[in-house]
Amino acid sequence: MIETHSSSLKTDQMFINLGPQHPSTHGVLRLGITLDGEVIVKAEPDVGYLHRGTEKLCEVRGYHHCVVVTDRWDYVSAMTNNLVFCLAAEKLMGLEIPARANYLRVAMCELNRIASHLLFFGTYGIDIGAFTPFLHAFREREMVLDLFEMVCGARMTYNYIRLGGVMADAPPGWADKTSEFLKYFKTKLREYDDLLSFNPIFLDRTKKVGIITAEQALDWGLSGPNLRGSGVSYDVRKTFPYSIYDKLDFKVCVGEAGSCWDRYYVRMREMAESVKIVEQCLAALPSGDIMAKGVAKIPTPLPGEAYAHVEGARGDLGIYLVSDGTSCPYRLHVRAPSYINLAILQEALVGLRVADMIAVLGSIDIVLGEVDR
Amino acid sequence: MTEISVSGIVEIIKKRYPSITVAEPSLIKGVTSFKASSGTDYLGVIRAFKEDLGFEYLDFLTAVDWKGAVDARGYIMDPNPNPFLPEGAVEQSEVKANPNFQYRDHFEVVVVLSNWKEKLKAAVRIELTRGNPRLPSLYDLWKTADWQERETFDLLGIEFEGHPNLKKILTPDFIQGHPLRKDYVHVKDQYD
Amino acid sequence: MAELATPPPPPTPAPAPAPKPPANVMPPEKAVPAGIRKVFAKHTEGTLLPNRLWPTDVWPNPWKSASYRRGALVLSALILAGTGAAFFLREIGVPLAALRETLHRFAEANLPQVPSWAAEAVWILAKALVVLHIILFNGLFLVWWERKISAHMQSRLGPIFTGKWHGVLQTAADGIKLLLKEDAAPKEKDSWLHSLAPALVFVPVLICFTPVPWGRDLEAANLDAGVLYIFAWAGLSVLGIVLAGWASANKYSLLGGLRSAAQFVSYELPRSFSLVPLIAIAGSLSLTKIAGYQEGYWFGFFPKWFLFYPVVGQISFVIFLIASVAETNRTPFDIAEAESELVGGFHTEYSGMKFSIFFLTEYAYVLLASCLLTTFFMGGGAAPLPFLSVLPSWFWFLGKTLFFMFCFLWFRWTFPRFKIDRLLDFNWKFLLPWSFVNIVLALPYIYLWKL
Amino acid sequence: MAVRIERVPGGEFALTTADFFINWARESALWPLTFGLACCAIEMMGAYASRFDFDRMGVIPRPSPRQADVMIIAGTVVKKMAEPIRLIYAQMPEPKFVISMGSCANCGGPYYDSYSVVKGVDKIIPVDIYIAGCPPRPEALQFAITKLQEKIGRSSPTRSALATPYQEKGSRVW
Repeated sequence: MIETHSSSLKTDQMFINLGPQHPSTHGVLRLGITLDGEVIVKAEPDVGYLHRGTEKLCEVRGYHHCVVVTDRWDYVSAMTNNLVFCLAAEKLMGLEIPARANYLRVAMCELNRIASHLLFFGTYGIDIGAFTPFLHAFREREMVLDLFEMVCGARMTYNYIRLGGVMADAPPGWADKTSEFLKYFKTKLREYDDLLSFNPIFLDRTKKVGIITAEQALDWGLSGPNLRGSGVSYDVRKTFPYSIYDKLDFKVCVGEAGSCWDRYYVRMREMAESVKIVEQCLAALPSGDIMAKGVAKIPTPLPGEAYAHVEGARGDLGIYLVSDGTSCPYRLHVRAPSYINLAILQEALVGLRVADMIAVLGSIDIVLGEVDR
Repeated sequence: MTEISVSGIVEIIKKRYPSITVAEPSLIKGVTSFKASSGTDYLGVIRAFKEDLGFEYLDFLTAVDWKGAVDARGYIMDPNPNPFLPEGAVEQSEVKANPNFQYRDHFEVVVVLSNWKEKLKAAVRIELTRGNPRLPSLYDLWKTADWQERETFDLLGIEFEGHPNLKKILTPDFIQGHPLRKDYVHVKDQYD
Repeated sequence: MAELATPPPPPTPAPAPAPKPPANVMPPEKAVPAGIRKVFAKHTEGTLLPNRLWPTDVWPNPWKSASYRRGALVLSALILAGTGAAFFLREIGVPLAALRETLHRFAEANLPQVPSWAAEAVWILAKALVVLHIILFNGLFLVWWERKISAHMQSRLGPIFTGKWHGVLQTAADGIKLLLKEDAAPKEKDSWLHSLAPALVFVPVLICFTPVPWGRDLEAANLDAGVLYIFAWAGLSVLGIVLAGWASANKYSLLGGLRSAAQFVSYELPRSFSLVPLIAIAGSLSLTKIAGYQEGYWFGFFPKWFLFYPVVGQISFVIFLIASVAETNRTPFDIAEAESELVGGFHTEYSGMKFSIFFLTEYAYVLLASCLLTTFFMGGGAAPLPFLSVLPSWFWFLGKTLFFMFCFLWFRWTFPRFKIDRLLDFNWKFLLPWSFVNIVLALPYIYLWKL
Repeated sequence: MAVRIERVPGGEFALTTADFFINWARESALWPLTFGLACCAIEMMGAYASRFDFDRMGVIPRPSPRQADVMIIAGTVVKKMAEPIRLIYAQMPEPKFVISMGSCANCGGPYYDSYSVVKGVDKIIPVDIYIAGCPPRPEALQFAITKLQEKIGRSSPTRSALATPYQEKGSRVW
């Protein structure tokens, strides 16, 4: 790294330290960037500013307690985190989940995906310099959070999906309120397109910028909307269906060029798909139990290993769970999509300008809680 | 390769790498596990998976420390403080070893690969001695191995030979040791 | 149990049965006690969540809400009151001229020992003070207005508590607070330049207001080369911004300063060239004369504003507007202080009063740009229709200026931000060529119209 | 200075009036730093957004610490982040206030036994207001802002030595 001082007048590379406190790093990411003029020569993401050691903490917490910890990885879409841990633990314990619980789980996860993508939409607008979409997005996001509040009383860290089912049944009126929201939200999606997606300045800043080819994306192990934005049609919900996704009808949204705009627009279309999925879940919501019979208060599964992965809002979120027959997981590894997606910045940022860097960083859509765990 | 099934893969791998054993029953539920015995085998079999069998996606790479129950000194406080526990009640979770479980003095590196076309997953595992855990890096096969191996190095202390930039990534510089090892003991620093 | 409540179906098979509730039959909502229902009566109409106001419930017809109607009433009352006051005050340029005469006569008669220029000096000082206060109060008002407008565009309220009525005193509170803040700056700063920069930014904008005609006979000075004077001084501000970036010893500030230098220097050109047709047609560089030239009406009702000169006027207007937005450093051209990239740009390392001077300058430039737009393209104080000339010229000038200021705020909260290279491209490859073309297009006007 | 003014007839009144206006300005224009750490940061963003709209109270986030009055520690403070937080706090001009938002920032929260988490941000910087919750709702943050305003209202900037209501007695000073 080459440091220049303002006193010397050589043309030289300049090292810029972006973060950990910076308005557009979406948390506490630090990027060490070497600039030549305004062109990036080298980018080095430095993570770990939110490393809480949760994988180690899970080794001394019971299985029910671990669900609490999972909420705080990807805190923007905590439902999927709950789900993936429960899926892995249920695989270990061999639990059968009642149908109603499964439908509720999927509906919650998809609603959470909407909330998460809305947050992305808002913050990406801020990154590009448009402040208003952020507030429009949060207006709708608050409504989703209201729906969550109705079922589990929490706005962000839900702890709703539990081993063997869900914590509580949907309260009276929840289904109506949800369908009312979905109807309203579909009109809002068009409004977002008018407001930001097809704004000429926005297109100018994001189309043809930060292109990640399909080969690059696979090489760097990208997943989720980032991978689909590059034109690879891989969605865990379709390829390795879990829960009830094989019974639902939805499309996998795929981008074309792998530019920032493609990644952005994949997310926008995914929100429409999520709306469809929630509608189907609500229409087919069976009655019955919400909790499997015989879930122990202190679960002690037999020794074994399990790997479960789901399509989180940020990509292929997986949990590798090892049990040695005690009441705590012996080893828990999170395949954190944000962490793996973030690594590509080393390659994707080189040759771009400072303003483009923010566009690319925003379009990767990381959550630092998941990156650092 | 037109059609691949689980049994087909097992046959191919067995033919090409006789030293590789297939874990029976499968260690990870639903994922066929192949156990390699040496670093070259490990690299070779993963290369075969990627280049010949169409497993073009590295799901994750991690490691497990099979030493035994976790050392409570690795935590800053008693991990299980429960002052409200009534007399005679059982703790919700307690840190103790399972006497029936066979612990061993090894690390095990686990790599899970995916083949999306055939919707298959395979795991390659290799046991490493505790004294000097070294393994060839997968960076040449997948660049995503870069950060995953760095994480494994940081948290478990397994060294990957041929990795371009193997240094700490998540923990701060002043934290000594590798926290996810079962015998990790925390040294108090200025913030505790 | 909704099914139980409905009457049994008629014996004849109905073609379209009523939509069945979803399969999950749930117990009906518990009746809310009457007292609570009363409290939340406003919010519960048609909603299931008793204590939440959903946007779906609010937006369909805001006129149903009493507070909305009251707000509209207050707003129209305010506008009416302003109009009435203007009607009774008439042209204030005339009494002001009389006041100046009185001052001179008073000095001549009563104070023979003071030199003759002293009275004029006092008068000039008074004018300078008035202009300074216009800028200061403009800052106070515009920041508050911007916050309110942006808030209402984003379905929120904006400042509401400070100063009781819609947060009118919000900016005053901000100002007092900033005045009393510690002046924190990096250790490595170039302290002389660091302090000089805000002054260098602020003084030019103050000077720029000299030739602005606020109404008939209502300018601080009627300069013959007013247009050149304004552009010359406005160009000096960029020096302060570059210095601020340089002296802060911060790389973000430096980048912000350099970006803004590039932006200012390039947008000066189309901004000036877009005015060439106007100057040629009006035949003067004086702002008063330019405004005066646009008075009068075609066919007796259509205002002779430069904006309405076919083709040329509109091209000039668009170029000048865009360049003005760029000059004021606001979105979509706020790359110099791009929050998401450069934290605060050139003012990242400024705190307290120094920072607020930068802030004030930005809003003063908005006012200046609006004044210039009004003068050049909307006929200054000319009334839009002949019979409206009963209202004084300063009223119309103020109204048009407010309209343009609103446009500036509107742009800011609607558009994303340009990229620096695209911004310069846009200037050199689009705006500048078109401003040249526009000069050629104006030739017929100059030769035919003036005959 | 303040003592001398107090001796003048009416000086008390003048000082109190000045106190009132200064406190009023400081209360009504609390500009927090755009600085989020973890989950609480999302709730903090929600607090600035439409439904809760902190702009009503004159709270608008500023990206640069030089222009901020309040630092909201929204999230887990880990050891790697401790030094940057200290630096940012030092960069803020007086008078400055700190709101510790959420259990993690108060005491470590769910990570009370983690090797990598600072158990409470008050170990590294002085804190004015603590909010409980994991994460606290925006309403709780709003309550904290009101409490902070009350705290500022109690201070007497013209009489204190530094002319800033620095920290109450009992806060940890490092």
